[in-house]
Amino acid sequence: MTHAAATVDQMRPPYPAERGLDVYNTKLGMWVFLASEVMFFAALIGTYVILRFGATGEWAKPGIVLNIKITAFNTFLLICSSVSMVKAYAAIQDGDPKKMRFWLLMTILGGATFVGIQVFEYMHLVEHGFTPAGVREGSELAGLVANGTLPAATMGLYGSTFFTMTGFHGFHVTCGVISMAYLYVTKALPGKYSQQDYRGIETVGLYWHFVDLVWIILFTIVYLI
Amino acid sequence: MTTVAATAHTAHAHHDDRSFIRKYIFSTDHKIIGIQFLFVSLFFLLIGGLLAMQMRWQLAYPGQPMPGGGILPETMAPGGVILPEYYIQLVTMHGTFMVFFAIMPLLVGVYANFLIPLKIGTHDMAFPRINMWSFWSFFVGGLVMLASLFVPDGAARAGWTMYAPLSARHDFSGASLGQELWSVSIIFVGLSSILGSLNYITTIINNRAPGMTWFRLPLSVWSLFITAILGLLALPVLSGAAIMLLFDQIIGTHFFDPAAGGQALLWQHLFWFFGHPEVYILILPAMGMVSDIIANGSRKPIFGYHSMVFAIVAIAFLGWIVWGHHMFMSGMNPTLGSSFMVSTLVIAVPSAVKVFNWMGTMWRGNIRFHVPMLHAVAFVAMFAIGGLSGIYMAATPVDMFIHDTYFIVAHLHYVLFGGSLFALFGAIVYWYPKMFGRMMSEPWGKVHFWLTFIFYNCTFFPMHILGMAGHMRRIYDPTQYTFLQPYQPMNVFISISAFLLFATQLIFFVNFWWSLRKGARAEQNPWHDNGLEWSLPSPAPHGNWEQVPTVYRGPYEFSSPQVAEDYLPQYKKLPTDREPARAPVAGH
Amino acid sequence: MRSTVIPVVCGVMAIVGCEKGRAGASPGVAQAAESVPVTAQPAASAADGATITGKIKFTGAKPVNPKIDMGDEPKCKAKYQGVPTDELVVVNPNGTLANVFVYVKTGLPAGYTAPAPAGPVTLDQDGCRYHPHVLGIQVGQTLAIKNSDGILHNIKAKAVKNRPFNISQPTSMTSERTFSAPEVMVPLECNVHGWMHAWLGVLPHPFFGVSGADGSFTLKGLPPGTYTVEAWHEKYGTQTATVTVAGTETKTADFSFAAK
Amino acid sequence: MHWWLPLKGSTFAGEVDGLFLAITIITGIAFVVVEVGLIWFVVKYRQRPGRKAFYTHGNTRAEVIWTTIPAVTMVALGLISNHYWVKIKGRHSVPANAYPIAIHAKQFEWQVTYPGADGQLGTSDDFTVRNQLHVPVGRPVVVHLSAEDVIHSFFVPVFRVKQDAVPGMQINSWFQATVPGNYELACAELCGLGHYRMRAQVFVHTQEDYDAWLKQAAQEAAQ
Repeated sequence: MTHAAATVDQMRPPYPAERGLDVYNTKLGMWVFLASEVMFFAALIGTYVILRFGATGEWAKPGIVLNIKITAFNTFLLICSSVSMVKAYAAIQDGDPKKMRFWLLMTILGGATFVGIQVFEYMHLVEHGFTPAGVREGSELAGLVANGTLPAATMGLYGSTFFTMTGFHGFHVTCGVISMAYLYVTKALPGKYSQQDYRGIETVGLYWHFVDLVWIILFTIVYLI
Repeated sequence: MTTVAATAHTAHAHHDDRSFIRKYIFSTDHKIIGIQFLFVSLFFLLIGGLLAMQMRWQLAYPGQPMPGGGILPETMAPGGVILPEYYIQLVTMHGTFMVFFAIMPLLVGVYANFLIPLKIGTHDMAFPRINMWSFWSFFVGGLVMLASLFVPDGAARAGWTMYAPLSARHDFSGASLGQELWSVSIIFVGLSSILGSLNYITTIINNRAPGMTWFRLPLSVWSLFITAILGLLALPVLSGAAIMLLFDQIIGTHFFDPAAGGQALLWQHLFWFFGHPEVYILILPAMGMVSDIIANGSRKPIFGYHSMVFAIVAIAFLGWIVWGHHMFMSGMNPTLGSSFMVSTLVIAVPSAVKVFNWMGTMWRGNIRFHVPMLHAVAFVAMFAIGGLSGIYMAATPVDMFIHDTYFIVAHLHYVLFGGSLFALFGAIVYWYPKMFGRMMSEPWGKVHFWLTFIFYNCTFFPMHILGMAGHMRRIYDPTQYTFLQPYQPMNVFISISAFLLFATQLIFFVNFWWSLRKGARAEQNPWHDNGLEWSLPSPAPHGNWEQVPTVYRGPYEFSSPQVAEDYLPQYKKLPTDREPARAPVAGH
Repeated sequence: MRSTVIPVVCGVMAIVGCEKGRAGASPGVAQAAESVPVTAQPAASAADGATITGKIKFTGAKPVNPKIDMGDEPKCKAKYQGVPTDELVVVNPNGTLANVFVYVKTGLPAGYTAPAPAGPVTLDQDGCRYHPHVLGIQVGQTLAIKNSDGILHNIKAKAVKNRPFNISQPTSMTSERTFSAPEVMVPLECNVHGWMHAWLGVLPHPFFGVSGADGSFTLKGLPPGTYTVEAWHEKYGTQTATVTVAGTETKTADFSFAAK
Repeated sequence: MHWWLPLKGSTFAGEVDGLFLAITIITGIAFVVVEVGLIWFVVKYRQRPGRKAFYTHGNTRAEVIWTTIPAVTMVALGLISNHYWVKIKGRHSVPANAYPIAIHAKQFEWQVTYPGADGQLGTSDDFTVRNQLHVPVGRPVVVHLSAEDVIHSFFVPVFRVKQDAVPGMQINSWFQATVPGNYELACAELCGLGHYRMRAQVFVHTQEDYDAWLKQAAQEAAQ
């Protein structure tokens, strides 16, 4: 855009509150985008619910298939990263860029670790024979299915829904980490955030809390119940 | 700040210094993006029409070699004779191209992009770069869909609704890569639509010109706003469903595969939960733009502006609870069927209100029949038919007979062609001067309109009769059924009308291209309209206004006693007008 | 519009290399494919090299094949005097079993390659049945699928090692396909006529045959060596025999299937 | 070639056609009002030099009227339709004495299983015939629909009956034929490349003819 005036985003403080709502465009835009994200996850989760409660025979036992402990720790980690995000936000509101950088970095690390652990978890699961297509022939889990510990009928559905839902959540976390890292390098380090203008932090923060919230729901319905 | 604004203004000066690529290819200017959408989706409109022509040939002359069909590969039409598997690909791709790559981008991609900033009075979209990505995501999706026609085993072939498990299992459909490319392409379209919608919504909420209150918005903007909300919330559901379908196809998940515990009806619920709001995405913007054109053509304020707005909102809300009326015969719980029937019949009411208000607008008007007005009036007439024929389907016992027959085909074409497409022809002619600075040929426009109107009705009205005979949709050769053989002459008649209808559209395309270079230079406000866009020179310059105009009144002040001439622009300050409460923000 | 589409079509066709079928397979070959025994191999090599021949005996009660109800396909029904039956088990008058696919399973020298014959193997759909019911083809050799009925047939090849396909023939026409990998057997079926089944054996060499009206088979032109020969029947499964041949001698390997 | 609906071949064909006619009358009136109104306005209020349009923003009473009338009509129509819907497709609509026939749809044929002499499905004397639906006249018949592979749709135009057959589900659909004769059964849901030929013949017999046919067919099936 040649005329900077047209896009508020490119303006430096003091940036004007928009006409319409007293919210700047990027924040409003993020809220709108999150509405659409809600519908996306609603579709995936709704599918899970319909398939699970429409299924004939008992549902797969998460406790046996998955490693709940690691994931519980992972959940804790993600919640912490949400807290550190809040701290970063608070820091820049008090006009402390140094503190903000630290907490933003913590958030990035937290998110990255979460994704790492999830990748590890996937490898582990596939190795033991739990795949999106169901239980792999001749694998460890196939034995459990054979001796009736696990229901043969619903393992396929569980694999399909589990990997799709957690996979897309992982994808969202990855996007969040990348965008935070981008902001950290291009905005935070050069000290472009100030008490007057911290829109980037606030906007990415909204996204991050949303992703966190989605995970808490997923963890409950996919791992615990 | 003022300095920023100042530099900005110098940048507005009408020669701008961007490279050709930034200016016309990877442009972030909402007008250029709108025009990009226009060219690409007009191309897909032609493709969709071409596919339809092949279907019509096969239906009129089953098993006879199609003229020029020889160029098609043996896997589609050996010796020009269309194969059944190619026919169902035609059915599928015609629907897909028309819905996702022609009508939807023409309405939303083109006119939401072009009109919103111009009509609400701002320099550009809230997120110009996201806007650019929205176009390119759509473009990639289109290319993928086009390519899928030519891969081994051919394109997707489960109908544009992609009912599982036929779409999910290659051994059932006989397609392979084409089926997967369909899902991929749809995911791109979904992304494009979501990016676009969040842009439109943010822009309309936040960036209206001073004085442009909600109830001073033109109905076109209102309908595009509601459409954007529908798109924002509906498309993610489709994307999710398409992703699951793709996983079923390539990594062996079992979402829609009953053989492994999945549910076949799940796809239908997901698809139609998206699909019914989609139906309104395909008609609401048309309604909005027609409202603008009818008020202009009648030289009268819109009759019942507020109820028009509430009708749009009502349709948008009800649109979420009627998806089941596509599934009355699907084995869904009949009690659900009852409730879906009632909600469906209720949604007819706001549509009726709109039709009557359009008539009320024309009543005691001073009607000018410029080409856009002709198309707008045709829209009302045809949409009325399409809406009324919808009532037959809504009544479940009747639907039990006409579901999946040509009655449905007739109905949906009366709404999508008679409705959306007529409105689009009108809109293209109407805003052409603001896009390209020239007028389209009036006489040829009228020739195109009348021929289209005649052949269109000859093509689609008889389909009601076929439907009443029980003629099924999507069948390759009706003569296989003795009870359909007597209707073959009607199929021939429909096909010939369809060929003429297609030929007529070439007039429009020639007119369109010819006028780009040779059309008469357009003045600033050729239709004597009130919208803010007409305060700009034609074509509208990059960045639109240097200082956005202030709005003093609603958009439909035609034949107002306050002034001598029969229109009173929103931006025209009369001595009696007071400045709006909130002053324009610096730099805007 | 066409003018812009055609290049696209051709271009993309060229890229993805969609197989283009040429109509009309030479009837001579068609005969060969149906007559017994089938030996898809050049005559030159037949002179030198050994031969394995044999008969497929059948013991036990002759099972009755299920009737086929062609009630709604008058065109096909007209081609039969009596009620047509399935070809699940075809026992010849001389007490031998037809439609048994016999082929060299193992024993060929490593890296043995045989060029695919030029002529196609024809699978004819006549009277809503496949002719032949069991057939063999070499990797890369053309399978000409012929529709002599003039009504809709679709051919669904449920291949695993090869690329599966499902194509239709609404009228009298011929489509062609080739197979890229050895696979015994590839089931072929028509979904318009649920009873129509055929079995296709795809091999990298010409040493295979199908027992016919006299229940015998012949594998010609074998290089010296010890071979595992397998006989396959769609209902009675497989049997194997080990045969050692040298020079141009002819050895016999008979198989015997018992009714189940 | 009829310009109206085909022969009424089942007990509820009359009701469906009646509703169809009722809707045609309602929509016909609306159609005339709208189209004639449009043409009238277009002619009467076409542009004339020196005339200015009547400046008004609307009329609340008029709008209330033309909102209420459609609303009332639609709700009424909904109630009437629902009455027949429940009667024809409702949960408990299948008559107790209905004669059972099982239809299994697969690409691309209808496998019709008859209950044999004992009139019970799932017994040893059941037998299956391909692409032929024989039913007795004047007796409710309940069809147990199932599908092998993809979604098909059981559609007999003269009976005005249509019901999708969905893999993984068993759906019951009933009708009572009223006119003996030979009709057609079509697949109404796109089910693949052979969809257009997924056709079966429907024979409506008198009870005695039906019994005779059943006996003979059972014998043929037995051998």
